[in-house]
Amino acid sequence: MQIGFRPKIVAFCCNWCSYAGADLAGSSRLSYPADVKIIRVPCSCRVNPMFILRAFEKGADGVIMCGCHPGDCHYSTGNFYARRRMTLLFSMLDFIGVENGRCRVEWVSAAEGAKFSQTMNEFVEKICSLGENVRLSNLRKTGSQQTAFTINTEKRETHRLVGAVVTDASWTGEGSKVSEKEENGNQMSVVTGDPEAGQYEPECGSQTAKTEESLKIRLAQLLESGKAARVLGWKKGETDYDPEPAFFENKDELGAFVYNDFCGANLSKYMIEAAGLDGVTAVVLKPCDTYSFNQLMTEHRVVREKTYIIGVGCCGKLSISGIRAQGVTGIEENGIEVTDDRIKIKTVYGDREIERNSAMLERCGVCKGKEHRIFDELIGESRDTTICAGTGKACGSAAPDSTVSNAAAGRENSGKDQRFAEVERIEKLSAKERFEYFSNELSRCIRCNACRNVCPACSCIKCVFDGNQFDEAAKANSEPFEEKMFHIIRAFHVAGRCTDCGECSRVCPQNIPLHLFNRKFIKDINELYGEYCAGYEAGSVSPLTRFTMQDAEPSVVTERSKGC
Amino acid sequence: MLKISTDRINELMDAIASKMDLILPVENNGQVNFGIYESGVRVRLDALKTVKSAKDAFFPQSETLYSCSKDLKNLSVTPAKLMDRPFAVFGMKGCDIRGLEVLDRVFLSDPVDGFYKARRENGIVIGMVCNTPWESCFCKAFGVDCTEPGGDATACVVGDGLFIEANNEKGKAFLEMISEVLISETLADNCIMRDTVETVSKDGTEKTALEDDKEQSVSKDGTEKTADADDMEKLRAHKESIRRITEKLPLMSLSLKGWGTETPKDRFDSPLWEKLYKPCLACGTCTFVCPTCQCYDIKDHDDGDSVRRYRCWDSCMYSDFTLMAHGNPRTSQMQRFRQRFMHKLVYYPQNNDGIFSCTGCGRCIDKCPQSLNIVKVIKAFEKEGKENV
Amino acid sequence: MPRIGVFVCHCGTNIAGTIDVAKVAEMAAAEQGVVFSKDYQYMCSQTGQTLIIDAIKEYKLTGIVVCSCSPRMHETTFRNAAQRAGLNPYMVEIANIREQCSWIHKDREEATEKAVILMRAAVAKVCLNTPLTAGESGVTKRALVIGGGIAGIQTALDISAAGFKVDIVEKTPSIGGRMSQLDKTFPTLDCSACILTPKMVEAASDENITLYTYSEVEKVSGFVGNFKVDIRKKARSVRADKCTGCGVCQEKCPSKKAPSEFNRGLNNRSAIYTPFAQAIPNVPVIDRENCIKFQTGKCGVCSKVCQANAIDYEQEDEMITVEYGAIVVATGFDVINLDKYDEYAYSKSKDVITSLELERIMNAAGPTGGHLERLSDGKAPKEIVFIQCVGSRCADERGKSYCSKICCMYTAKQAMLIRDKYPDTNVTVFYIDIRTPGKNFDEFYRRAVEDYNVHYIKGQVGKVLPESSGKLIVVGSDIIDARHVIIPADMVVLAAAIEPNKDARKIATMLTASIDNNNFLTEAHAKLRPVESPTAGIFLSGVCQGPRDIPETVAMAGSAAAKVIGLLSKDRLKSNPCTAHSDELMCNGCSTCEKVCPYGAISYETKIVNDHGVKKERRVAVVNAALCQGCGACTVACPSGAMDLSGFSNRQIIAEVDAVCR
Amino acid sequence: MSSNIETINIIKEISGVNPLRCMKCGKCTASCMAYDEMDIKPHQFVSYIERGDLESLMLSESLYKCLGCFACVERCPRNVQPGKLIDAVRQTVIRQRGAEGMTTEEIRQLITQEVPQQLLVSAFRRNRR
Repeated sequence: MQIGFRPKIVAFCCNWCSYAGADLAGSSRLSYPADVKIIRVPCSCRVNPMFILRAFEKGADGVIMCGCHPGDCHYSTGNFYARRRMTLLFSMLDFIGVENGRCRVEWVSAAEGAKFSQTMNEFVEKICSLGENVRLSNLRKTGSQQTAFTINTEKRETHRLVGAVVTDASWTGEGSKVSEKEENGNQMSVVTGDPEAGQYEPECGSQTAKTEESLKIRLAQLLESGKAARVLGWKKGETDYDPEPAFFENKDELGAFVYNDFCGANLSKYMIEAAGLDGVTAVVLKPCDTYSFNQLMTEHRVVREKTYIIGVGCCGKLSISGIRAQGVTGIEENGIEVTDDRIKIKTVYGDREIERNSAMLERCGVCKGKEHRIFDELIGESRDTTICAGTGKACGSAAPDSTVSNAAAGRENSGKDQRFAEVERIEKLSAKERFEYFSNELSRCIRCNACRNVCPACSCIKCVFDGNQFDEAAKANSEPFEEKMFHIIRAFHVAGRCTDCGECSRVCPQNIPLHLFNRKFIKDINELYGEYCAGYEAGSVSPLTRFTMQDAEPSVVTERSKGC
Repeated sequence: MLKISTDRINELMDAIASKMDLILPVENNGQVNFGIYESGVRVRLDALKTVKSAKDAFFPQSETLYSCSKDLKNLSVTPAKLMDRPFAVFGMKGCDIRGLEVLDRVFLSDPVDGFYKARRENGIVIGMVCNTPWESCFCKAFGVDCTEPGGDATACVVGDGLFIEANNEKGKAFLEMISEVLISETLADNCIMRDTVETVSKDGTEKTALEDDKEQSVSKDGTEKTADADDMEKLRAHKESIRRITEKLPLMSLSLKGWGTETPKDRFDSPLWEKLYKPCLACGTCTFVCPTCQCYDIKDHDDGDSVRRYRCWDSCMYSDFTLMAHGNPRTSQMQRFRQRFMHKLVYYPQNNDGIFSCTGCGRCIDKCPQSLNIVKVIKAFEKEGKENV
Repeated sequence: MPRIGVFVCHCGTNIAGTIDVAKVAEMAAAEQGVVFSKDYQYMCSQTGQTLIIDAIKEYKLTGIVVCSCSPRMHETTFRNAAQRAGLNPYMVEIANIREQCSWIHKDREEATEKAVILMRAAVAKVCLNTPLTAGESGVTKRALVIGGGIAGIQTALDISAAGFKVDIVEKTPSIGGRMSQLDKTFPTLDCSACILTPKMVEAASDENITLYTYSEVEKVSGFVGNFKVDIRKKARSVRADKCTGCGVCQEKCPSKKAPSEFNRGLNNRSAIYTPFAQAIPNVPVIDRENCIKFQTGKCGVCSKVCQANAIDYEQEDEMITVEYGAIVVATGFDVINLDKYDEYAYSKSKDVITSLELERIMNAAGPTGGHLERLSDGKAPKEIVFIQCVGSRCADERGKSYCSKICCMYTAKQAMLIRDKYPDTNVTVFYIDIRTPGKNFDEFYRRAVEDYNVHYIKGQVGKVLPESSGKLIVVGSDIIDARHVIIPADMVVLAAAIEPNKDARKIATMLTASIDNNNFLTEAHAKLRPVESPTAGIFLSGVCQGPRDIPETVAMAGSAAAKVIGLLSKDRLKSNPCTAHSDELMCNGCSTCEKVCPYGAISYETKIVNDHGVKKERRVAVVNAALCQGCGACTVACPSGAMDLSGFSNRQIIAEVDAVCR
Repeated sequence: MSSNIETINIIKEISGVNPLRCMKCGKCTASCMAYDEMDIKPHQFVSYIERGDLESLMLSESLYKCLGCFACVERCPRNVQPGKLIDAVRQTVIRQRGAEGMTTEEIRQLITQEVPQQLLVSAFRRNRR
């Protein structure tokens, strides 16, 4: 505890019980340190996580929220919602490296003056022992602190170069030497496995081609018969790997329709716009896209009657950045040929062949299952694409390998449980390491809004970051408060609604593992409030808009982290 | 011409960094961006394309213009300090350097942008020859020769040697400065110093090499060693092989017929835009990775004790890009989408005697979430042109 | 540009004692937007308020900040002052520098620094305040009284006297409550039934009062002026309209083994019963657990003997929903459970009884017909020992920490009555302190000591040992004479502690009224608003709020009735203006907010929205300001930030957080 | 007198008794088995300690009459635990007398059949500290 350290502590007190408790502590002269400043709110449910993030970002060392005892709330249910929100928020703050003694929830009734003053004394003592808070404002170095160009004029000294300069000696011919592939835990959470992975069911490469054919015929019929006014699918791009979502209004336009292994885009979000057009829109949805459609239906953003859903089989989607990460460039026109477990690529620097799994999207490695949650008809088969983190082998078919190196992925069953392997790995790090990890990742962000605009759960007509309800309608990568917390606030907004479709990580130009935030919330919700998968069926109520009397107290976060 | 063996590059970087700030491609968790050279940094000179261009070095994403603070009643305004010290940007490829030239026409023409000008003057640009152009590159279509990037000096890695040759006075001064540091550190024995002054002409045509036949080579023991002929030959052959590769890349042969100064008047109202814009998410990735996008927004931020006015990149794709008092003239995403490509391919060339505002770096092709890009727009109009005529 | 006035109150020395108020005023002057700042001894005084009014007029202030005591105390005072000066009352913010600053910090410099920060936060918030006008909501001119004891009856009578309709909901088959079980009442010693029954009849015959006996409140929704209450009228199995109250069915009923709750289980009652003779309504109730007809289906004697054939076995519980403007809680009290007090052998010997059981024994309608006799062998007791504070003033979890207030008086009363009726009986009372405050109370106790020679021993009983002979050996101590007191008593009466009705917590949760750990309902303010609950529209009458005797209960009932009348006499009620509102430009219509609204105040409609010239049809949320109570749950659930709360808007709270963290 | 205050504070500390909690109800004395033999009653111990009158307590017979059955501790409504106070005063007396207390062998000889079980238990309990 640094001597002379005066913590800044913000206390949110609900107007009916805890504020009255604070007044009672006052009138009974029960003192507590002057570092605590109380902000009055109508109810504990009025405390928006953004206020707490703001307090931390503006330099608070500790934030405590007091409310009425569950069951005594003046508005009868306010504190139940607050309890769930705060538990999830504290868990997220702990996840990004804010020591978890720093925030606390305490239920204080109007008659408990003594308890109020005692709680405050304890809390200030705890914060003093924790010392100064790690400034959330540098969670994401933005604007002038941008690592890229802080030409700090003050200190100038030479730095020994630590990282080796990687140069590719051989320039011509068979392409550049690959810099060693470290496990970067996001785009490609898979270490390139050994080629002789176990055998799979039928040849999938040709599978997708067959599916494309039958899709084209069926869609043409739909347009011909007038059953659908338009069809939403993918259009062939310049190369094999850049199909773009597109609307097709008539048969010959369908000529450019394509369904290949690179159709990763989730088309559900376009259905919001399609709901406004007249006539039925036929849409081609992969299994994971149907979860998003269900969620949008729950929120009245799409119109089921004006949609005809074709559930298309999926064998796991690939991405060009996965291929590029392995040093494969200069790909010739239709130089990519995808087979079941290999990808053969003809490039100007010679032909390359890589493991199919190594170019597969991270989300497909932990696929939630190939079952379409909502559809009018199904076309094409799917194939289990779950990959066990660490072994790199497909879990579904490969025999469980006893020598699994990655202890975190100990459970060798389907990919579903692997989903949280990465989150668990990070949870095991120390608070400082976690903060550094996220500070490093998020500082690369160029605030291009791609993650927000692609996310089917982030479908607000006018996003809170574009309006000025909160503070600064800032735009690009700049100073104000919510810019720094952009990713965490966005994760909170979609908590309980995010279907983990993985689009945010797919589109991020800087390859930041944004899905980690959403998965952390999903993992917490599952552990604390019971298994819940947004979009599993339409009309399901998000865990953040319901409660039970026996919900866990927010202090569960502190106990839980003491364990590991 | 300075030649240094590739495993000595660390010392070279240290030499530059000892004198001035050095910005070069560094890797952070698999992503290569231009970053400050400091300890613990992984330098990746081999990476062809960084995610964001080096535009950031001269026109940062967010920059304080001035800040004003008030103690009790009197108000004080302190403008932000202009860049006053030299800094080096190492490893900019041909497309990025052409991007700087595009920006120069915007920021250095009257009224001159003081911040940008200070950075440009103090910044020393060391271009680098592309060794492995990607299939998404199409710089050749805009007359950019990736083997002759230009800049104050040009570096090229051939085999195990790194050749740096100065292109102008600034480049020469830079090389001399390096060689002094290298000699003082009695470093490279086979470090050859060669005086060649090349000028890079504006329209990107073949450079004229004014070669001074006096070759000096600086050897470890202080005596100068002549740059042997086969090094030069190896360099030339390497550049020739790169040019042959660019011929084979699919997009390099993109034709710009019907764009720039000879764009037909009705292109603005062409119905094709309606089809092209549909998948666009209005996210702004393309504008932020583009080396030539130059729009910015000015905002104020209350730091508590003082208010800072800063400018930050803005994206024409954002819904409130042209939000004005009465509202937003561009209400639909189609208008915004059209504006982006018309500005790159029509408006800018018409105002800047034909120079396109796109340099063909291909970053927007790589990074667009829904795979939309300028090449598809050009080809779509090209196809439509063929059908109608 | 906001023009803010800051007023720093000394509150005598309460604030000025620990905080340098002049410095706070001076720092306030330097704040952005503050054009006037002043400190004064008593801001809440008349002169203080005129100071505010003059400053508003003179400096044309657009908002004021008063750094003083808690807003829960004087927020309305300063708002009214602002209104009198023509400023919108909601442009006033209070910085609580007394309860939450000067009173809890010792170090002057530290407290001043905190006061400045709290002032800054209030100034930051008031700059963003928007003028609000309180909305209005109708008032249902009907009151509900929960509990039919003397408190409930008196409240109902006083309310109906003002011409308003009142409903009394009583759980037991008859009104009358605890008082109906008493024999005599202090200090006048008049018979409890004689003063209570006329009130019960008056209540029953009053056309404004409706009695729902043998009924319970199931659900309460709505808010002040517009409560909607579901009442369950439990099935009596007797047709009230037909029954003449002749009582034949009670005599003839073969099942007589049910313990009579009214007589505290001292004797039994029939399955079809009225609690006591003067029960109002005098309609019996069939207790289905003990009725042979309901248990085995054979009997049916009561329907045979009933000339008015009022018995109806098929009668079912009936649910009714009634709208009320105000609700009074009058749930009364009960004696605590004495099982844990084994030192007094209450559960071992029948002759160790509580005072309430003694009341029943002394009562003519009681189990012993008014004769004072031992329950074990029926003999007249010659030696009676009273033990005070059993379970009261006790810090461990067996009893209650508070003093039950009425035991000293009723023990003196019972002792006097026994000594008067049976002069040869010896009465001893072990006490800690005799607490008989107020008019004629101490004189009453002195009469018991001096005229009726009741032995008062200042000391406590350690143990009561029931002997085989039937005697109860009471072992106590007299700490005045330091004497070991051993009394072979015939009967021991325990003055047991009282606690609120068992259902008090359930009802408080239903009404969202706050309640303390002893299950007494918490009043809005201990000194200034003792009969109202902090929840608007809920009033407290009788022991449900704290131990008190009959005179105080009747007085409190009158006061609660006055408050209710004050409320019901208004046609329109000012409703809380700090309600939520949705910005239709940003609302996605995703109905997340509707799921978290406890009052169901949010509905959705599809309307044409003009967004800067672009007209589109969209589904948007609409908040019914009358129903909304301003809790703010919806504002946080709303992802797009469209929903905001006036008075505590997102920007205001963010401004406060910034000011506090600066 | 000053040494008195220290000893009293030590006694309060050993016994863990806060005499201020006593509401003078006398229940401890009422429950005391050895009431008649005691010259100073348990409730008086509490008020004597509070007044600081240690001498009369040290000389009182009650110290040795107290059985240590802790009935007073059990019955006290304010959780004052007077029994522990008596123990503490007795400890103070023993400590001042130096170490001429009985050795374990002498005690073993004294234990005969008639010695009440309760006395042994309370003796051992008291010397637990």
